Amino acid sequence: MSQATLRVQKISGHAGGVPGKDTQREYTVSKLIDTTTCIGCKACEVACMEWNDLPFGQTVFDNTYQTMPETRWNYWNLILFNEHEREDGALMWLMRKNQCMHCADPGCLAACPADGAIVQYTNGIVDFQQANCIGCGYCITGCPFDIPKMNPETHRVFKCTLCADRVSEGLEPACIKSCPTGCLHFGSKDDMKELAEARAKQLRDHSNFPHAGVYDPPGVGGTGVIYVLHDASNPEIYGGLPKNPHVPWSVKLWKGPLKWLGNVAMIGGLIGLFVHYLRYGPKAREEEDLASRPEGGRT
Amino acid sequence: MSQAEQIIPHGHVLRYTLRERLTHWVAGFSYVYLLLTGLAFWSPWCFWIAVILGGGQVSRMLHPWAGLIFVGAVLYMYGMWAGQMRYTDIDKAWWKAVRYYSTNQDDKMPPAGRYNAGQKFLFWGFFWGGILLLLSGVVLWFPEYISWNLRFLRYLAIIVHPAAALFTIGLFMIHLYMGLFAERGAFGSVIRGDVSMAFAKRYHPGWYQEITRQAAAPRK
Amino acid sequence: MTNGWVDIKNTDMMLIMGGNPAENHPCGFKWAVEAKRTRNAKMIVVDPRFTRTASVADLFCQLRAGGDIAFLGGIINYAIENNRIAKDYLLNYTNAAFVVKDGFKLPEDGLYSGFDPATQTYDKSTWNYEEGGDLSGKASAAKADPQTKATSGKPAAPHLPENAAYDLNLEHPRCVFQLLRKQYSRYTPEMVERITGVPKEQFLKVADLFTSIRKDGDMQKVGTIIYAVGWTQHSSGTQTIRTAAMLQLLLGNIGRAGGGVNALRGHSNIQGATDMAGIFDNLPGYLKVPVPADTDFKTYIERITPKPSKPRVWESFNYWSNTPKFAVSLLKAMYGDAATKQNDWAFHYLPKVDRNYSWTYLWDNMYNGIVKGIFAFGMNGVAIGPDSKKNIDALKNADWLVVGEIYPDETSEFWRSPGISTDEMKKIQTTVYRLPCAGFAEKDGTFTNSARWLQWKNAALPMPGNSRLDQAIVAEIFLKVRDLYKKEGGKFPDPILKLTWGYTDPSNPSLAEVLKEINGKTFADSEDPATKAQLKAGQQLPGFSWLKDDGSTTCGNWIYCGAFTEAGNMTARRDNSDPSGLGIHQNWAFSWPANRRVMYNRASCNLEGKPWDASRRQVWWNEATEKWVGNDIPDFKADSKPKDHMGPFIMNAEGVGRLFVPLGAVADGPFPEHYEPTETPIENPLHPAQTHNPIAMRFKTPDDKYGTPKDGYDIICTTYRLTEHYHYWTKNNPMNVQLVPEPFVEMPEELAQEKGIRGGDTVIVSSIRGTYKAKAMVTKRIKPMTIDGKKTYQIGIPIHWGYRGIAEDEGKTAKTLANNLSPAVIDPNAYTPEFKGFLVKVEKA
Amino acid sequence: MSPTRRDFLKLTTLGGTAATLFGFDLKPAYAQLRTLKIARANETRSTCPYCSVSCGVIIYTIGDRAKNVTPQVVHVEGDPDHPINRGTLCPKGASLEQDILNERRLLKPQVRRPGGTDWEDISWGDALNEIAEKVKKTRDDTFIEKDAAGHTVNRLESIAWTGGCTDTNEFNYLVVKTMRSLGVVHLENQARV
Repeated sequence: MSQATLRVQKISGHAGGVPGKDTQREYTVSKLIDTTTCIGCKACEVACMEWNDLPFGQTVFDNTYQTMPETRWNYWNLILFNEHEREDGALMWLMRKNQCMHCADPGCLAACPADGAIVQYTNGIVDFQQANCIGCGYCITGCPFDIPKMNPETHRVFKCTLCADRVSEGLEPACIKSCPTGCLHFGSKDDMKELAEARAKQLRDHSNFPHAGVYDPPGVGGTGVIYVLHDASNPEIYGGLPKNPHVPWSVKLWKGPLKWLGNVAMIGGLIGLFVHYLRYGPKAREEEDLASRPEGGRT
Repeated sequence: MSQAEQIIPHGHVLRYTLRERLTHWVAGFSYVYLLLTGLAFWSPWCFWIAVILGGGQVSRMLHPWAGLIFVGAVLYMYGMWAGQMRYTDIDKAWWKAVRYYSTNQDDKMPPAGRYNAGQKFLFWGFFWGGILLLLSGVVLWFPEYISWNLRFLRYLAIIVHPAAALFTIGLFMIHLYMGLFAERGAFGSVIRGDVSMAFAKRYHPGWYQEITRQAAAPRK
Repeated sequence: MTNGWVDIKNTDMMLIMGGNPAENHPCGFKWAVEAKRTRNAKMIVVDPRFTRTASVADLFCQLRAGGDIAFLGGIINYAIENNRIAKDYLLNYTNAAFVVKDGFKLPEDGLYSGFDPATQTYDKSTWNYEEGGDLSGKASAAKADPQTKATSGKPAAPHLPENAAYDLNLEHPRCVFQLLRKQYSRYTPEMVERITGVPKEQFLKVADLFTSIRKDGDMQKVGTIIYAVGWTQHSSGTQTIRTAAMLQLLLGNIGRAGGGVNALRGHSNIQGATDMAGIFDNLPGYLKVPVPADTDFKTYIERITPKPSKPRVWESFNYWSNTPKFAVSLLKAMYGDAATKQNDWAFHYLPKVDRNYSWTYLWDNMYNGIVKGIFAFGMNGVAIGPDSKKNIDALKNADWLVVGEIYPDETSEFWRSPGISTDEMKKIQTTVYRLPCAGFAEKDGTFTNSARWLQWKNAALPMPGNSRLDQAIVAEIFLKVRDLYKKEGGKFPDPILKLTWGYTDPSNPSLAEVLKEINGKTFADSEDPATKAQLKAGQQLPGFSWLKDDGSTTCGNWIYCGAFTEAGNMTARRDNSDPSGLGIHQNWAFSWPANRRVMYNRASCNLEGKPWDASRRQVWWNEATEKWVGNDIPDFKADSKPKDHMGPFIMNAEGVGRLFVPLGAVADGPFPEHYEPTETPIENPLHPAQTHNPIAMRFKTPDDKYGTPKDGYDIICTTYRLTEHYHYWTKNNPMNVQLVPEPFVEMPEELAQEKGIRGGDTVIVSSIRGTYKAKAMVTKRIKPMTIDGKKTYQIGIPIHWGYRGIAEDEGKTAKTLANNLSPAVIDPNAYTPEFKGFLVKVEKA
Repeated sequence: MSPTRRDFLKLTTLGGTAATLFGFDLKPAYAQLRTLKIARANETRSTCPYCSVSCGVIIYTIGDRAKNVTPQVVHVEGDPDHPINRGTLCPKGASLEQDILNERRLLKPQVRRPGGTDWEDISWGDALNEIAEKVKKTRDDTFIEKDAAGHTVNRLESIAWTGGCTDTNEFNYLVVKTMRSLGVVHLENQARV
């Protein structure tokens, strides 16, 4: 069966370096989400569902236009609706498309213990390989954006793939294509960054948004999904977009110092015990020796 | 099963009842499984262990259940032994003299009872380690049910679990070393249940005295 | 739309009011966003709710539902008083300079001249232009003796004067401009605030921003007005839209790229349905339907063919003068050889109409037993309303109902709608046939979009199960009826027997063949005198300029002529190139009329024929070839020299845009006047004695009741659609149901607090006609308003649920219809029901 | 495709891991992706049936139109060539696949008889014959040839046609032709409301 493939630059739970890393020139792709032109129509939600053939789930009315409280294992793309009153009393209805941010330094990948369950392609897309997923859910903990979600039936974790299957064939992701107002864009990270900065400048110069800016948080090495925000100084108002997201300290501690400490301790312990045995040997050679052995004598 | 039901070879004394031995091995085997699968999750360099043990998915699925068995066994041990594991003045002295113990100068050690201070430490280490592993393990078992607002629990768990595990691994290594290599006869004691009088006298003089006193007393 | 979807990107200023395009036309709305992004265009949104559209607007203003004319009238007043008007445009391209007949009275008391309280109708004879010539500079003379002509009495048969009087100084007290100024001088910011609830300062912000494009008379910038049924669905809907058109004429925005008055139609082909006269009062191509007094074809044609009415020094193309050609060609298309000059082209085969048979009357007449059988093809009349209960009661009185549908709908199951017991069911004598039809993907044919583009679509796959193509069903029924008439005879069988039906497969006509028939062909060799182009007998017509009134051409709908020519199916063209960059896309599909993309585009140029804005060149006068040329097809007489002063609004007898509509072409007044909705919390602040539109149409069955604040109905309610759903259709689509699973009612936080309602609580909304049960959405996006000093709440109800659908069948909704609430009352011009701004009360369930 | 590529399923075997344990692998790593599901599907250009923007849509169906294949829709996406929507769709247009492929579709003619409490199945032939007879009878019973003033009116007030919003122009034209010939004056459409 023919299958599409993409080259990989980061692999979760993998012993040793990434094969073939840095042996080819690559460019990084990125989504740009201009929240200032998002109308919350949910076309992207549907396009995602349709392209990925995700099964339908139950929803209930919850005093909001938002489809559901948060993304689900079978709902990767969710627009968050927030009514926000500005300081001057003007009402804003903020809509933010929430999905995997495709971090350059993905917390999920860092936390994942399963070999090849999470990969980052050379184009920057962070993808889950469910065949390799062991269902431990460490990625859920590793993600600063609350994105990976577990399928309780199969115990596999799912999230936005940035339509890697489309991108690998030269198409844009499904959500990007569907977006009616063009608040979604897709291209190389550099181009998206440029477009985003220009739009933010336009908002600062021509609209009443002096704090408009681009969200591309350095805490996770920048993201493969960048936002233009009316007020970049306060991303929390967009449904809790973290101001300075980073891989959780405990994941860093665990994957960093603790790992080294633990490895050193374990290997050191083993060596120590071995040396101890060489030096001191057993407390008694045979059980029978016990009684007759000279007290305190070395063997 | 009472002591009387077991046939003890001459010159030997019953150290662990069958119940105790069984509990030990339930804990032991489950711990080994936990250790191996845990190591597989700990480092990519050990992930092959999981592959041998049936694959990452199976390992991830069984690890928490093995954990429950282990903690269950530890709690059962608590029920059996907690009373004997109380810290005494002798233990204090024992720790002071631990360097003699580690250099095989057991005669310079204060007379340990059924359990010396090191063993008590092992017991309490596994007990508290087990509790920590259980608590953090439950969080890690069901991370998807820990809400975003309580995510600090996950962050805590992800560091507590390996830290506690490392601590118990340290204990485990010493335990294994002592039982298999350092103290000849110790391994047999958790298999057959008995130790030689000499073993008892040498490593647990307090206990030795206690049981010989008991033996001297007239039977009812 | 006068313009098109893509054309919105050319604008500098948008007033979006009475519509929520972000919600209901997201993919068209992209071009509004594009204008913001690429031109820094400003977007003003005026709506009863803070909508999805408002979320990306530069300025939002919450308006009371039904206050639109007052608001727009206020802007007209502001524009005039601040001289933010397009002076040259106004003078030359509108009837601002025309002098109105003496005796015409503005509605200071709520009534125009000529009102007869007994019949509740207007005698419109004074709503006309003065006969005469140039009165420029003679204003003082006219002022000196204003009464002289007032006594001249009622003219016998009112018609437009051939030689209209005018004053190019716009100073004559009865010139349209001065009357307009006087009419809207009453719409002060204070009055606007009283009526609409919009605080004066906020109103002034909107007025200032929108009219800022004509600051200092600059003509370069363009503004557009975008609306939808938020304007239409009022008892004064047509007049609201007229107010917008007048404002755009004042500002010189019509005919220009990025300008216009843009109606966003709500459905895929209701523009086409209107063009094709799926409505009682038209024949295809907006030909007026014959009346009984049209005793022969000649009388009919004389009645419906306008004669030019203009200042003698100006020209008027008066394109409707070609009406006879359109009418004869239509009758030839329908009846072929049976339509001859001798039998008046079979004119009497057509039914004659002398009363209102529109939608709401249709249900009223069924209720009263006049309509006995009804076809409903893809039309869910019970859910659509207004007053769903009345429609259900009406269907109980019908003998038979034939429903063609793809899903189980409310109309076909009216006999088991909630509340009808088995015993009652057994008493309902209506026979209902429910026929499974084809979905859009299984049919070909054309849809006409809001921008007047006819686009051919292809069938992608076969129909499921035992369903059939709609056209095959209608054809079969017709052929069977025809056979019965052939066999048995019957009442007036001629039109049935003689109807042309020459399709290759008569019982399943190919839609391509039908489109060819609509386009029309010629029976005789002919030549176009201007271009010398030749056409042979039997060939498809290239356009409506080839139509003849001698019976030598056929054409099923003259405005669609050119859609399927000898060159093939023009509606299937797929060349999306756009060399001008203005979004014209001349070679994509086919746009009526004559493939023009922006209507009245002659008005995009100044008197000399040069574009007002050199960067947006649509059409222009080519001095060398002495022709109008351009990127778009000139909507004008191609060789009319600018100095001849032919008016750009070629479909009007005047040739110019109508600020003042003469002779009751609009039934309730030559200028729009604010009247309160049928159900209103206040008396009309302009004239409390005349609160309502004096000629708005109400009904009288026991089901027709109208509520007042005295009865406890004091909350203003509007109904609308959500972007996630489509009418009563997507409640069958699991994807859309997942997006918005349950019906809800949007209400202000303050109202919810007052009633002890929390978000998610079930509430019952009731009007005097019925109730609606749904969950409360408590929001900041609707604020309480002060209307004429009274604190007033507005709520909103999305319409998408009924008693058949996924959620309904799973028992997750209360199975009530939003249109249980809406009143049967209609606008006197378009006969559209008032779905917006009726009165209700709200209780916690 | 690169002949040296390897995929991750192999990597997770012990051998694979061992290979990377004892020597770094310079063959680039590839991960498998889902095959593009529309790669070989049939494309049909159509127009969205919902609002009046008239977005171009592409309906993807399986099969290559060979005789033995019944096409089934697998995906619907915006038509990028369409000048208005340029490939975009709204949440309704984007979910058209569920509209085409919907288990709630009506699949057979049904009739509800006077006094009936449920639907009964009916054949197409019977249904259309009965409807034609009812049309003729209703028309013959109530057709008005002249009004009170003696003017020819030739109208039929007792039969109404209500047309939907998604009826094509050609269908509407056939409706106008047939209904006006019957004399129908209650001819209305979603366009009114």
